[in-house]
Amino acid sequence: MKDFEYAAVSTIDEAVSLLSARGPMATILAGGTDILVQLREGHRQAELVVDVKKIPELLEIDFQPDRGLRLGAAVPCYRIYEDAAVAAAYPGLVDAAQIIGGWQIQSRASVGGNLCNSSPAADSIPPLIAYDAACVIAGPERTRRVPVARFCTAPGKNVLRRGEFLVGLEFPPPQPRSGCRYQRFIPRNEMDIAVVGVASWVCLRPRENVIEAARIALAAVAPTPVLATEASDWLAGKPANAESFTQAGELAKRAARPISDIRGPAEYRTHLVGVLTKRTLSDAVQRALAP
Amino acid sequence: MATVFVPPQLRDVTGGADRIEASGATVREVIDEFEARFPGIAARLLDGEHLAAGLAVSIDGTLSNRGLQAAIGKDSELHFLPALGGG
Amino acid sequence: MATTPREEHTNRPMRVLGTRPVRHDGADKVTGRAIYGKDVQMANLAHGKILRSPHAHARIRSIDTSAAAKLPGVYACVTSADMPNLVDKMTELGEGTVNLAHLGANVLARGKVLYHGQAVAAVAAANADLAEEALELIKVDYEPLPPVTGVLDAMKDDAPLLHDDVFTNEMGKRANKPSNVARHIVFEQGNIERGLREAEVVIEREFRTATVHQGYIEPHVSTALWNADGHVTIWTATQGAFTARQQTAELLQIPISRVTVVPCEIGGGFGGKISVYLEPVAALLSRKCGRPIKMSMTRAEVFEGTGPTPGSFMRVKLGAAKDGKLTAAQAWLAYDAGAFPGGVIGPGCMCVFSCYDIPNARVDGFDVVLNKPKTAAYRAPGATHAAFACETVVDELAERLGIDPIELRLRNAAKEGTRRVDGEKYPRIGFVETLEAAKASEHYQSPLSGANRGRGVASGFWFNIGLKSSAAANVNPDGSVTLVEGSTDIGGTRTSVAMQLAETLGIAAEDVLPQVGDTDSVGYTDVTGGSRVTFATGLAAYQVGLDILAQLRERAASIWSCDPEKVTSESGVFRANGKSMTFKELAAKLHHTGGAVVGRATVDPQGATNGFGTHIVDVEVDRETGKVTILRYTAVQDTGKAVHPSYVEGQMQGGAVQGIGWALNEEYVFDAQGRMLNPTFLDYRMPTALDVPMIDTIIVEVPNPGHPYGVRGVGETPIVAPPAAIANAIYRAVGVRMRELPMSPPRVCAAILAK
Amino acid sequence: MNFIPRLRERLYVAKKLHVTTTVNGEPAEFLCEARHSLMDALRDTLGLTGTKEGCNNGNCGACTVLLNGVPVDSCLVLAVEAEGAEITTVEGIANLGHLHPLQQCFLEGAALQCGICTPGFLVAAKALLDRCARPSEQEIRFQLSGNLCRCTGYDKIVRAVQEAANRLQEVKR
Repeated sequence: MKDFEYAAVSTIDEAVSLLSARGPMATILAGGTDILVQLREGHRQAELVVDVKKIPELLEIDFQPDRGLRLGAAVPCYRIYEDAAVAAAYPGLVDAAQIIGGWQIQSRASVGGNLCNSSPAADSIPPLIAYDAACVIAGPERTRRVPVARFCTAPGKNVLRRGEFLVGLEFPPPQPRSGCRYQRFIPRNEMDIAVVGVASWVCLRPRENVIEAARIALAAVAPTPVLATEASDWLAGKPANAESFTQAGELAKRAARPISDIRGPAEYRTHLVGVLTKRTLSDAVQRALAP
Repeated sequence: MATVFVPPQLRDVTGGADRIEASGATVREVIDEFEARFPGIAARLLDGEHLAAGLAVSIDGTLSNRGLQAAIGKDSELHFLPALGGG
Repeated sequence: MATTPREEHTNRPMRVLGTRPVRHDGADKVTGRAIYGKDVQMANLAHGKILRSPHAHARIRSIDTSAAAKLPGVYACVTSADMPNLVDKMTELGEGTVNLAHLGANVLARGKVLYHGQAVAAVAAANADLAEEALELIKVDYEPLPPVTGVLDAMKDDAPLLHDDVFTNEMGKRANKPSNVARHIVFEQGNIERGLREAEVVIEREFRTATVHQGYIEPHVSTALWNADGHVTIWTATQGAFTARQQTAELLQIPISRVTVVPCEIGGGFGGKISVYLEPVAALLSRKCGRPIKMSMTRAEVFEGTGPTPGSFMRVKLGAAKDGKLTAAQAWLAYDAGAFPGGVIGPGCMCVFSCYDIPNARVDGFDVVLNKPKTAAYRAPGATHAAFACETVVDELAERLGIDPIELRLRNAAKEGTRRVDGEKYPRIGFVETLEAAKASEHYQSPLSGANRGRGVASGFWFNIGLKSSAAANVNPDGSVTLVEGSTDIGGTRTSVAMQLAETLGIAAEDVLPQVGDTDSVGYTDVTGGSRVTFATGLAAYQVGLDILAQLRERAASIWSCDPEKVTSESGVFRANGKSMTFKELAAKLHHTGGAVVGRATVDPQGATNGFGTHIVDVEVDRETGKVTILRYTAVQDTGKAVHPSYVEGQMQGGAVQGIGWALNEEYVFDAQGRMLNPTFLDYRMPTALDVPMIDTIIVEVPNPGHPYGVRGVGETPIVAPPAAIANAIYRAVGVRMRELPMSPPRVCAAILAK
Repeated sequence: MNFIPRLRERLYVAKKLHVTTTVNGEPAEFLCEARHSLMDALRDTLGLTGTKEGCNNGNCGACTVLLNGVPVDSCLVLAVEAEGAEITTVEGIANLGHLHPLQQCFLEGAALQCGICTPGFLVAAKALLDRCARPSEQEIRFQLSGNLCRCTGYDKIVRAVQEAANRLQEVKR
């Protein structure tokens, strides 16, 4: 690995000014589980590594039932699932946080880092999209907010500009009779990259077994994680039953534009979108109905 | 007499015979004895002073580690087999 | 030293064998104190790194290391030009004859590169980071050539040719033009045409298996010091210190007396740490710069630059009469050898039908070179492929004939006196016993319910190789015995060897203090492999014990002033004329009766036998995704006398899980240019703890008549049956026959959808 | 003969960073380059070679250590990040020469063969038992899935962790 400079900053402003000054040759270090591998294997070059884990805002978990969740970008995965209130309110997020790598990885890796790595196969991005979470981005000019669904632009690429970095994620407050589920398909049972990942969020009508609104997000089937808009919209007003879930799965497949690679052939991935959409919708409805 | 099993691919030299009796007391002696009867067979089994690469000799069901020096009993069975390694 | 079966040993109750003492090296290994290859440190140490080929097949026009050599902190650069040119030199390496030119080119390429990741040059520098930087400064001018990575593709007449000095060898008959087919093997028994005519049912199927890796967790690592006196010492991770010494000495053309190999603790091998890779290179670098050089591979280098096991194409045809008796068997096996000839097709051919008594059979086998890393042994090398093919067809026969699959195997099982297709006759073996134990097992007897679930059975066979082992031991005044043996300890063999000495001497396992010697401190000992250590080095320990007992009886006789012939020794007590002394009491008197007692032995046993196992597996298949979950697993094996049952179980469990990995997910994925796309533990998917259930074991102990305690080798057989057992279970779960490994989710899913 | 290489070496020396940390309860200091991992520093600088390298990219768990009580792959932590942290390695699991029940159970239960993955398993299993006194078989398998073992098939490792959990409970009672 080529040597680099290391700076541990303690304020957002410090980070912004370093990043502005060094541009593309500076990189953020949160959990480091992606970035260190990429630097070591030469997939990424950096002259300066900016450790943001000493910035208080980046390590914050602030959940209020009426205002939602504010999740610092560097909060490691294990703190999410060990937080009982957050785990109860956002189980779809926990689904992802507890399967990103093994335990050792979850001790370091953050959802924010997973998002900024912008892999099409990132496990945490589909639930973020399904929950309609927004990115809080600090930069030289102002702090801006971008919906997660619009954050990634291509494999490994996102909307962050020179000097900008992700401070945190904002989740809307949980709605009554709503539920979310993330599942991925991998050949092993752990320690794998998603062949396909699907997060389904549903909100049911009061006292009716009918879907009021749904958001289905897919990973590993396009250059970025995507919202399956057609399937999501179609579900509104449909009964929450197996037939609807299967049909939604068929529609979700249309949002998939997968490639064939070492993790799976394209047609298999499309097939899995249908399977996982059906399964996650069913689980999400169960969660919506759970007391 | 010991019995030597002739591998199918060597039977072109032995006139089709698949088992041949031999009186040699070592593998070396047996091969010399065969060479007299079936000229050319030694060249097929040997690389200079060794058994050919990848070849081993089995006597009475056990692969011998002693190559051409291996002793052969009166009623022994002798096979020429691929050499084995192990994991 | 011939060994005859000794009834008095096999029949008397054993006090040490069969117990489960804590291994002697245990405390070091759970506290982090054990020194593995990478833990070696010494003054003035420099670090070496290897430049590897970016092409799967190319001619090397030139290598220019001058810019690298000029980088401050770089001490030395080497290429194959620094090694002796060993044209067509063959050498005997204990496990067989090796072409030194090929071995040398696999260590540092000469003239051509034949696989992506092949070593081309090396540098030594002040630290590993700097060595890596220096590699970037080496200029290699390649002329790329078309690669071939499929075994059938490589056999075609118009395939790119790897070597102009490899000609198809058919039992000593050499073809007249070069070929990628290095060898064609034929075995024949009875009359195959007649056998097929007699069959009621004939089934013929084709099978494919992917290249897989041994997957040991410790990457290769070696440290070499070429001293000012010309002596080379190498600290290394190897399965055989003596073979590492010999390979290094032959490749560098120096006398073995100038090379000492110190085997470090070794983090797994499974056959992959027998061939040398780093040792000669580290030695050359050290010679050039006068410092000790440490070299270690990255995980990607391990995958790309060391020997995996072959990929294969196989065709198997079986014929059986109505009662299930096999009448004919035919196999056509093509295994790749990787870039250089000498793969594992031989044992593959010998193993394909080795479980059964078949009157008419023919096997054709092909050793094929192609542009992949040179293959190495991997646990029962060649047998797992063949068993996957044969045992799947056996299962299909059982189904077609309406016979229970274990029953069908029992009707055809090889026994003492059965001739294998290669002509060899079995001694006393325990295959039938494993089948009977499997059939009677609670697992097999209990019903399996639930949708998409199925139970599969398969059997597996592997040889035990004997080979040579040495050991020596000192009796200490406190009654303990220090044992030095030559087998590097991959999985607890210090203890299984020490236990045999303890049993022989009649003392506790804990009173034997075993250590593995380096090549200067113990007699010649072959590799740790071929399921041989507990058998052969154990036999050496037994002989050491006999030697010590004989000497101790003389000492006792001198104390009691009687004839040594009159002294008996049993269970650690010496007796004569009504007097007795324990081993400990006698040991305390050694200094006053003539000094130390040192026992020694070297063995070259002929009594190695064969290992048979039968595995039962229950799976559940997710019909929608094709993913297979292992619900329950039982491994049954004839282990001979189980010396340390916990470690015998451990071998069976570990082998079964490696087999599960091979069956379900492990594979090298190559692109069209012959580059491996998945050289990481992330994408080369070995089983995690979450992917397997507990592995139940049933140990069947049919004593080996060729060992005084009835010991057989255990380690390799357990990997042979799993892929076939799982394929058979998948069929019974969802009705699809999988004939290609791995049976990964996309493949199983496609098969289900195609049905 | 050595003069010129030495000179070159001195020219090459990279800028080093000073790190103050706590390892196995003892204060420790070391110098490192920014690119060096915690695994490098523990093994090469502090001589704690019990922490093993299997893959150097976070996929095998052989280098697991506790960083402020949570298990991490030390190959994916920069050495400089250890500043002010508390680190536990396999060398710190035994107490004053007495093996931890996990170590004892690994030995008695033959839960290791080659032993290269053992330090990582012990550290991860200790973190598990520190949090969860009675993990189920499934929980053990899940939490240890970041640690690869190629020898044992995991059976005896899982059983050893279960047995250690039992013994730790008995001690508490």
